[in-house]
Amino acid sequence: MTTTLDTKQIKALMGAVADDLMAHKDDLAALDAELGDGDLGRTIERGFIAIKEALTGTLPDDIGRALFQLGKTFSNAAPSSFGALYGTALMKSGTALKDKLTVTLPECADAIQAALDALIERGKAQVGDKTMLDAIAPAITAMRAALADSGDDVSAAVVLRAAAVAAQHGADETANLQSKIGRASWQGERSTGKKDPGAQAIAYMFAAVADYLEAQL
Amino acid sequence: MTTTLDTKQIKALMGAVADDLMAHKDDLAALDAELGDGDLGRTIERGFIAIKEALTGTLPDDIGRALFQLGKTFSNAAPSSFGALYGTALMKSGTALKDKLTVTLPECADAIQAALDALIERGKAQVGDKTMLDAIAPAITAMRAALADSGDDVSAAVVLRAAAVAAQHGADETANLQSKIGRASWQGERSTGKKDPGAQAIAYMFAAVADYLEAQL
Amino acid sequence: MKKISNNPENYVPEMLAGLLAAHPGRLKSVAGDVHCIVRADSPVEGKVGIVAGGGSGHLPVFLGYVGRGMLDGCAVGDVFASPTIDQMYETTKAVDGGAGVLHLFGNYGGDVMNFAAAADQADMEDSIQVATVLVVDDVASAPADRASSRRGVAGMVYAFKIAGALAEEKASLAQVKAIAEHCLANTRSMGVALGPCTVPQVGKPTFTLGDDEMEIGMGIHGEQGVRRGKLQTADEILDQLIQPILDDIALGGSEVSVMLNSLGGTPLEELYIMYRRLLEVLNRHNVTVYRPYIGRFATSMEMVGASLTVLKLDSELKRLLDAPASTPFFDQGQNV
Amino acid sequence: MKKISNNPENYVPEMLAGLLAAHPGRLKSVAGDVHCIVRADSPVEGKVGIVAGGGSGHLPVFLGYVGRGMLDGCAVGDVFASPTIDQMYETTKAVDGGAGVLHLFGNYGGDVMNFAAAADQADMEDSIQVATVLVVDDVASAPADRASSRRGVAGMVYAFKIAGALAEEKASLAQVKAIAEHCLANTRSMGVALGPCTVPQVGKPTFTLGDDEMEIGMGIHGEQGVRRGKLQTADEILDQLIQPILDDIALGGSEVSVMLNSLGGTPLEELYIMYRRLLEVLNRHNVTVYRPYIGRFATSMEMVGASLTVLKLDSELKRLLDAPASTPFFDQGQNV
Ligand SMILES: Nc1ncnc2c1ncn2[C@@H]1O[C@H](COP(=O)(O)OP(=O)(O)O)[C@@H](O)[C@H]1O
Ligand SMILES: Nc1ncnc2c1ncn2[C@@H]1O[C@H](COP(=O)(O)OP(=O)(O)O)[C@@H](O)[C@H]1O
Ligand SMILES: [Mg+2]
Ligand SMILES: [Mg+2]
Ligand SMILES: [Mg+2]
Ligand SMILES: [Mg+2]
Repeated sequence: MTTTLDTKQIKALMGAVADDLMAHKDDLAALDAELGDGDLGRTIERGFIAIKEALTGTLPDDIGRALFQLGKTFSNAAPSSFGALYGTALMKSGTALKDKLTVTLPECADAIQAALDALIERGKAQVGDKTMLDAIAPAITAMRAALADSGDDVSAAVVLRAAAVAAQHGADETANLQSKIGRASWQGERSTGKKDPGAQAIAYMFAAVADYLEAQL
Repeated sequence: MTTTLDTKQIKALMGAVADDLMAHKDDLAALDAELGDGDLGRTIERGFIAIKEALTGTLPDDIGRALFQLGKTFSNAAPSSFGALYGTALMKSGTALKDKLTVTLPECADAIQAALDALIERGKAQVGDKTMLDAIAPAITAMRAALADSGDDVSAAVVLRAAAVAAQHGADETANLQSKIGRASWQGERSTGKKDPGAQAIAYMFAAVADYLEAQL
Repeated sequence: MKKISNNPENYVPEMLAGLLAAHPGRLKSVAGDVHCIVRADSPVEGKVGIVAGGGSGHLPVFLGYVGRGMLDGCAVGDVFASPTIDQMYETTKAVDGGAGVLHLFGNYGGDVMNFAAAADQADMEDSIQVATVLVVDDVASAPADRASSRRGVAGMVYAFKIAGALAEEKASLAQVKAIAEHCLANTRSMGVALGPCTVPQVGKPTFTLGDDEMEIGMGIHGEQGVRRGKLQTADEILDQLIQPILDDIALGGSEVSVMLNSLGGTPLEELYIMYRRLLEVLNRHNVTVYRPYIGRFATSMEMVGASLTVLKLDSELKRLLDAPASTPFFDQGQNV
Repeated sequence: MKKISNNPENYVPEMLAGLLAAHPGRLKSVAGDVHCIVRADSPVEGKVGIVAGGGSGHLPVFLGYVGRGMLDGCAVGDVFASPTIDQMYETTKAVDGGAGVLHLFGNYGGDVMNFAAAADQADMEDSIQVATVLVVDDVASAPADRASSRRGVAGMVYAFKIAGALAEEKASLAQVKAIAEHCLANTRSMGVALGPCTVPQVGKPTFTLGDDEMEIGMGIHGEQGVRRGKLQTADEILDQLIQPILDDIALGGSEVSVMLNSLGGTPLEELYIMYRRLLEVLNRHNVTVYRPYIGRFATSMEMVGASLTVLKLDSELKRLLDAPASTPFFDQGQNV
């Protein structure tokens, strides 16, 4: 049986991500203070408060439109770099999943890939530039690898745990990179040695999803 | 024999006053900080440095013109309330003593009276308004009393000591007055209890003159 | 606060040298002294010259208002200190276009007495007719029954503007003096300080305030205010600024210009927060606002805090307020 | 530093309400949102609309330059934070007079990406042609070989002035975009901070500096500079501001406009002390100054420090710089 997630589950996952990220807002703010301007905590807070509010209201029934609307909500509530990009990511995943009431794990991976492509287009950064991309790209690779290894009926929890581990590894690795983009890039060589806050935020998100799915088993 | 002072003695007296007041500049600044803006120390320093410089240069031979020039010098070097008034006082004393190469003690008292009248005209304050006037007025009264008691041949030291004692008494009494004029007046009733810095400066001057004359005996 | 300065003793002369170099077409110094600054086209034949003067550290006050439609000259002292008699005299002489000179400045002892001596000298030596008007707009500095002993603060900018506009029309010295007095009779100010400033030659703050304190009614050199209190909200602060003014001059139903002025350190953003509240309060009193001035018009170096000035208008004051003016720090076309 | 504020969360909306109330004849808000501010006469038929946007706390930047001859609109964010896509979109729509809209703003990630999304939306939903020019004038933020990644600071005021003047002449969107790019290709800035500022919602200083320290090249939100050093004299500081600019753009023998800008807390007096030195240095390089701007043009709340911007002029830039402009915070007649 092919594993799928439905709209309700996706909304529950988004709620779990929101709760988890808000719990991490202070340490993300601290990372951003090192490398940027320290406002990532506020971005996280504002954005996810808005998401939580939207989740309690009336959202479209299909996964795609629901994600699209959550993305718009996040960007407008938290109009920073991260907010704009994370909003874009949700909107593009949504576009990829338009009209769907359930989604398979390969479709999930494709939607995240679509989001990554959109981020590269909008943000003009490449993987390796020390940004959130450096957590997203390895997560997708890990998801695909898990799916290839175990077939379509692998549990979502397993696939997402693989993604989470890869994302965290990617986030940790950003400490070795020199920033090429955004505020951190103005620090030039001094950016080396510090972990990218956006990448860490992404890693937290994948971990929150994996945690949630494992708890459901 | 009538006691007189000549131009050279007047200059020496001015030098003694300058030295003494500069030694007191910090405590005068502190008094002014309580009641005004705290710049009286700087006024004293700038004004008397300029006076000392002028004393080493070429001054007119007659007492009147010499004092007039010292007054202008003081006002331009220290353009504050005190600087303007003290300069005026010297200039008016000078006008009263124009062309004189020696001056008697009654003439001295008259010259100081002329200065006091000019200060009242220029500064629009009255005796009792908690200003330097409250040290000058009793000093004149005391000089005249000393002269009336002892006749023309009384020593300058005795007369000026009487003036100094009266000036200090007048300065001390200003603590009981409420300020009616200048910066201190903005404090209204809160000015009561604090001694007027300008009056204290005047008291130091008379004391410096008396000290100097006594040391010459 | 940290200063960008070379030798503190040169703070003012270097500032003036820079200012003269920046505005050569508009300003010049006279008598070989950078402390004596006049309009580049001085003296203007047949026009009353208006001369202000006082300590440095208040930019744009005073010298920033030297220009067409405002001041003709300014004698500049050290930070928070009076200029000298000589400087005032030379400045006066340089702007006399034959119609006499108005000395228009704040009520500070040193300035008052030095300007008086300079006026005497100009009369005596050059037969220049000099009139004097003192700015006494700060309601905090004395009660109404001793209003003439009040100190001068930001309200002087209105006096410069109004008197300057009339002088530009070649009015007589008596007329210019009268309009300055009329303007000031309708001008009231009140300020609040949240933090001190540092005089470069002194190097330490002029006064201290606790982290949660403010001083209501403080003077622009740090002279004591009406009272010290707990730091309040913007609305509460504004209420404390406008109320003493409303108590001092009958404004009900009138039209006023207002000046919300940062003492230096307070950002403009916060003036607008206060302005919002000011309109509410004035509306309640049926007072309408014409031509608000919101910005830094009279500062105390980097002092944190603000002042409010109200000018009660009539048709003549309004006409003169509207007149164009152009100085290095104040440019006003015809439009509101 | 102490703030005059009510609830910190309302700092920006209350500021904007006050600003709109203060300048009703000049500004209006659109889409029922005080964060979307445009010229009162928007849209101007047949004129390219110029829209800036960015965080609050930099007055007069950005919204203070909305007015004739400069910006048509501005989307305003929270203190040091980007406005939203919606706000940018609504502002863009409100100023489109049929000739397209130029987005002209500083290179900050949030602003860049939100403006891109807003431009997409304006194109998609309203067929408004939008062009974008990023201000990247701060030489401290990246070496010359990565100049396009530099951040935008006070130099944006020159871009607003120049592009705004050409747009006022009803030039095409392509022409207005080209002149903005040409202006910025000839604009360089460099700043120094002596002290931090406080974001109202945060309540504590954005960074710390020792009593005897300064940060060369610091950004306007407190982003790290080129290096931290001992506090220096005014002349030494000026030298550190001008040298990187001289190293980055060939100025020898040219005519330039300069902007000496206080970051907020530094008094104007100190800018003039620096200006004196600036002229000495430029003279040595045979560079002449035309139309210096000295004051507060782009601030960081009450941050102590200053920035220097140089615009290398040619005849077209000079003509456009001279053109009149009139906004609530910037009034320029024809005269220098
Ligand atoms: N152009 C970009 N492409 C991808 N990610 C980016 C880009 N710019 C910034 N980021 C990510 O956003 C994070 C910073 O977000 P945020 O604090 O909102 O930025 P800012 O305060 O500069 O607007 C960075 O750590 C990085 O991961
Ligand atoms: N109008 C006046 N008449 C007489 N004395 C005055 C007058 N104004 C001030 N003073 C004297 O000057 C002293 C203050 O001098 P100063 O510190 O120079 O004043 P400021 O700093 O206000 O210019 C006062 O203590 C008082 O004695
Ligand atoms: Mg940010
Ligand atoms: Mg950030
Ligand atoms: Mg004084
Ligand atoms: Mg004093």
